[in-house]
Amino acid sequence: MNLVNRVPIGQYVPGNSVLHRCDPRSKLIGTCLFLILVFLANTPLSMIVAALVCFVGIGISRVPILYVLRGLKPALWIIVLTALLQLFMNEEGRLLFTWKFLQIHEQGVRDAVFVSARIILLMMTASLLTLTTSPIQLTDGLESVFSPLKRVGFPAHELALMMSISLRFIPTLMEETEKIAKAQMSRGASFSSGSLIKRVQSMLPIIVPLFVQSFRRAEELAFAMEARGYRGGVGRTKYRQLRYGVVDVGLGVVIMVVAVVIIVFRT
Amino acid sequence: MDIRFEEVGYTYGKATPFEQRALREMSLSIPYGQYVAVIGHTGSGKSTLIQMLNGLLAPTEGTMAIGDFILPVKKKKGLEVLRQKVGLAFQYPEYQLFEETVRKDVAFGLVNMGLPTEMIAGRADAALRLVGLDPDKVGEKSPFALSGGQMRRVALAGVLVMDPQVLVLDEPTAGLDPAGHKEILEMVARIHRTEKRTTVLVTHSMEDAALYADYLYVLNEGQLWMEGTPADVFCDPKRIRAAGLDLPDITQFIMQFNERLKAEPLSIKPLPYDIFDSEKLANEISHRFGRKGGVRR
Amino acid sequence: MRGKTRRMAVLSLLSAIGFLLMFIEIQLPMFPMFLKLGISEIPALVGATLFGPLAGVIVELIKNILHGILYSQDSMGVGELSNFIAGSTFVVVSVWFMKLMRESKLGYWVGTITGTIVMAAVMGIANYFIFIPAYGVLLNKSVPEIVAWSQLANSSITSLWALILYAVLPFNLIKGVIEAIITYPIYQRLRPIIKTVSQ
Amino acid sequence: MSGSIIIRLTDVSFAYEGADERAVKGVSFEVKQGEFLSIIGHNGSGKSTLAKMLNGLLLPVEGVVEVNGAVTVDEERIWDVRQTVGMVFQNPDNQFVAPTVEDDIAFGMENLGVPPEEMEVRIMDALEKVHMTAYRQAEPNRLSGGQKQRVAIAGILAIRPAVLVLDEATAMLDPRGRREVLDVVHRMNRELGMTVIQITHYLEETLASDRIIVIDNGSKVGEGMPSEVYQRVDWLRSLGLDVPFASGLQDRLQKKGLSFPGLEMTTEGVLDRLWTSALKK
Ligand SMILES: Nc1ncnc2c1ncn2[C@@H]1O[C@H](COP(=O)(O)OP(=O)(O)OP(=O)(O)O)[C@@H](O)[C@H]1O
Ligand SMILES: Nc1ncnc2c1ncn2[C@@H]1O[C@H](COP(=O)(O)OP(=O)(O)OP(=O)(O)O)[C@@H](O)[C@H]1O
Ligand SMILES: [Mg+2]
Ligand SMILES: [Mg+2]
Repeated sequence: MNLVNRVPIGQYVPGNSVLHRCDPRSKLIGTCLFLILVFLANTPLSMIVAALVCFVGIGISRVPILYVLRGLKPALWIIVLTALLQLFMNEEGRLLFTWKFLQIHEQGVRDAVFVSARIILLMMTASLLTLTTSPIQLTDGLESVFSPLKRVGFPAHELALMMSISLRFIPTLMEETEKIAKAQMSRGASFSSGSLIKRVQSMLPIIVPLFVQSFRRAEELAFAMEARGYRGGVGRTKYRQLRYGVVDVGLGVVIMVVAVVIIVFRT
Repeated sequence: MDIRFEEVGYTYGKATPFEQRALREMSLSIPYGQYVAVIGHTGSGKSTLIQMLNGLLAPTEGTMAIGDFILPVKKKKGLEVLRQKVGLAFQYPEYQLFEETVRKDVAFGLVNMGLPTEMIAGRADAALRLVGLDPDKVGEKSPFALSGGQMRRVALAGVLVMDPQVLVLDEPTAGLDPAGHKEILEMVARIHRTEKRTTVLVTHSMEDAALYADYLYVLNEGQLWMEGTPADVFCDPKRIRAAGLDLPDITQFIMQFNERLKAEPLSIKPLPYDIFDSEKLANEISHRFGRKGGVRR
Repeated sequence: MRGKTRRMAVLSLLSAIGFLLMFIEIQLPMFPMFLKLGISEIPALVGATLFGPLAGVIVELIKNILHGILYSQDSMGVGELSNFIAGSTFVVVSVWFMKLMRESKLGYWVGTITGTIVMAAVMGIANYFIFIPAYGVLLNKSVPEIVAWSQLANSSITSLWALILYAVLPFNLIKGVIEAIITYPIYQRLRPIIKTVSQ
Repeated sequence: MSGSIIIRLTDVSFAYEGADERAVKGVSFEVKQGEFLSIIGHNGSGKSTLAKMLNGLLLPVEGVVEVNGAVTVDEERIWDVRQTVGMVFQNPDNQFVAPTVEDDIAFGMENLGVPPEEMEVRIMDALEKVHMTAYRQAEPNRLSGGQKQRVAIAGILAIRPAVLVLDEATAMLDPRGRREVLDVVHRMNRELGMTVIQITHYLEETLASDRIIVIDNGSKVGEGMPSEVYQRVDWLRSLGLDVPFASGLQDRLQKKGLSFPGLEMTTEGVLDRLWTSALKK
């Protein structure tokens, strides 16, 4: 047991809000549709509608807004870069500001604001999905969404099971990595000096045992699975049943309304 | 290389929501050359404690001294030297083997020390012999081609090769059969005797702790709960049990023996509590019950 | 049957390793921020070596879906999608050549270099048809407008293909080659171990 | 029902691919319904290989393994065999398939096609039996080793097998975890009449079994009740094994000339003997 283990991976915040209780399939599909709509929204009005829906979503999810904002951090630079590009590269509209060769035009400001808002909105929506849906639910949802493709030979069950196994072993492997690293450090290994090649080579004492151990684990895991009667997806039932409920209908209606607004007001 | 802890504490994930205090207010001192055992239930802080011994973890409270090294340190520089002097073998050390040959793996620590190549080979072979392996037979094999018990030995050789002044072992016999178990512990005891180093053994086996160590540290919920010679520690069954531990079989036997003696007196002396070796115990008993010594009513 | 469960278990664990390795990517100084170098292709390479090219694709797929599921807002799937396309192409082509050349050292280099070239080409196509147009929609700009912007940075960029030729291709080529180099020692070391697993 | 033979091995051998020597050589024995059987042997003696043949995870290269009348090589019946013989392995981490306790317990039932409503009931039932009800939603990395092993046992109980095989299921646990697991297993054996086959290096754990089988280098070299097997102290030591404390002490006392007819398995028994002999004088 160690620290990495105690810090949950991913962003899921357990809860019991309406959004938490939504079927993962409708959340997956809903989020995708919503993202496409935000892409298509190109008037301020439709953007405001979309933003409103998103913020209401965050509100009823009861997820602390801080968590949502924190999710924006990794992409901050992309937002800034894009905004700057829009700001300085646009030469339409009134000239607002000049300094040396830099010029800011009215349309540039408008575009910068609009595009930044769009990116932020996209990210928040995507965040909201993972904040309110546990990875297991998402895997189940994905399996279910893609299971019609089983008929054409797409291994939806196998992929979902493998994803869930991977997910389950990530903390275990993190813990193991830390253990191996400590053991090698006890033998005088150091991991952070020299050129790129040197640095990668210094990771050998960790990576090789990690792979060796993983092969062992896989071997034992396969035995354990078959000992419990695993024989592929045929004839298998599922413990976690996905069921659409009233909430999902509500979600569908909301998305539909947003779609109508955005498409009608699209220029 | 005396070891001294003064009010040492360790908290994982300090200042995060996942804060976990694993050790608290621990003061102890291990004189050079002693064989000590650290016992305690799961999560009592044993692994945390031994990781501090070679600077893998720095105390978050208090200070500790290992020879001339004072921890926590400002710079990380001296830590490599400390790690050479304090050899640490984790649980299942064979899981860290990675080199192409046994020799190379054993020599890993020496290579990291920057020793000249000529010296390295000789010392690696010596370490292999020390753990009872024949370097000519296994030296050029892949470590992954060995049996579990041999891998364990190779991994231990990889720690011993640095010639540490303090040897720390976290459950070195986990998963071994009775013979392998005994061989490893006898080997450690032999190395302790001949090389005159400090040995720290972490174990869940009360029998091993009592049999091999001069001095015991009992941890409970991150605190130093008891310390003393095996006889001192194990003559207080209540306190030991309160720490979630039990007495060695042999001590339990002696206690029952002496209780029986009280209930159904025979004209013999009670058994002393400082016996942890079955052979010795058998001697004591046969003295009392044998034909010559004989029991008189 | 036994083989199939084992294969699934091995690929699951390889995907988990791949996922973890995605977090130790190295940012090259002086390069644009999205040129990150890593060794997260190794598990897929190992998987493909063990069970064939499709296995490599599966490892790439799972690793990226997991990343998408756990950290969806990082790039809203765009990063994962491009990592998946690039990684799979690289792994499939590399391993195909390695197998062809009987896993010799030369085979590794021929494989990974060809893999890099094919990967760069595929990424060029993907950028032409997917990523750059999508970026345009995101920015509310048409593709010619993006090309015009890029022209300011480099005057020879006069069309979308030129943009890809001057920006996307070199980018992926450098990334692929450097990754092939840093992956080499690790992959070589794992090879004998892979042999014992494949028995 | 109790007493009928549930597993029968006849001259069973196994060789791993590419290995020079057979890992299991001509082993025969029978297991009765409701029996508690222990298997001991040195590292690499072939215990795990043998165990994996009991439910057809490995198929013998020679000889026959019969479970409830079905031979394990019969592909038609292999799933019946696996449902009859449940198995818990050594490393608690490597048999935890799903991301939470309840999903993991459900895994075996999903494979058997148990309807979801029924699973619900069986999960609660199994969790109760192993005293883990409070951990239903827990993730494996928040459990101790002993708890993980109890979840593994619950996952087996949920598929309602007749036989439970434990391959060093306590090897990686601390004394407390070991006791937790053993308590559960013994209770299953006593109260549900479940047949238990246990492999272990902790000889004290075998004292309460009905029978012990000793394996050396792939062959069965001994068999009997604990009191019979642990009499042969020197022989066991020569096999890389040992004897539990009480037996070892009696052996030493005997060698020092104290007469000890028969063998006592507990310290109380030893004391009784000592006192009787003293009082007789
Ligand atoms: N990396 C870590 N992050 C957070 N908490 C930790 C970490 N490592 C250990 N702990 C906690 O610190 C306490 C002491 O753990 P430690 O590993 O030292 O116990 P231990 O006595 O070695 O147990 P075991 O007998 O199981 O090996 C435990 O409560 C444990 O959960
Ligand atoms: N997958 C394998 N491939 C080849 N040989 C193997 C394999 N697994 C085990 N063996 C060999 O078969 C023999 C018996 O191994 P097995 O694991 O059954 O022993 P064991 O009695 O369970 O040992 P332990 O007490 O260490 O668990 C050993 O010599 C071992 O090296
Ligand atoms: Mg520990
Ligand atoms: Mg075994």
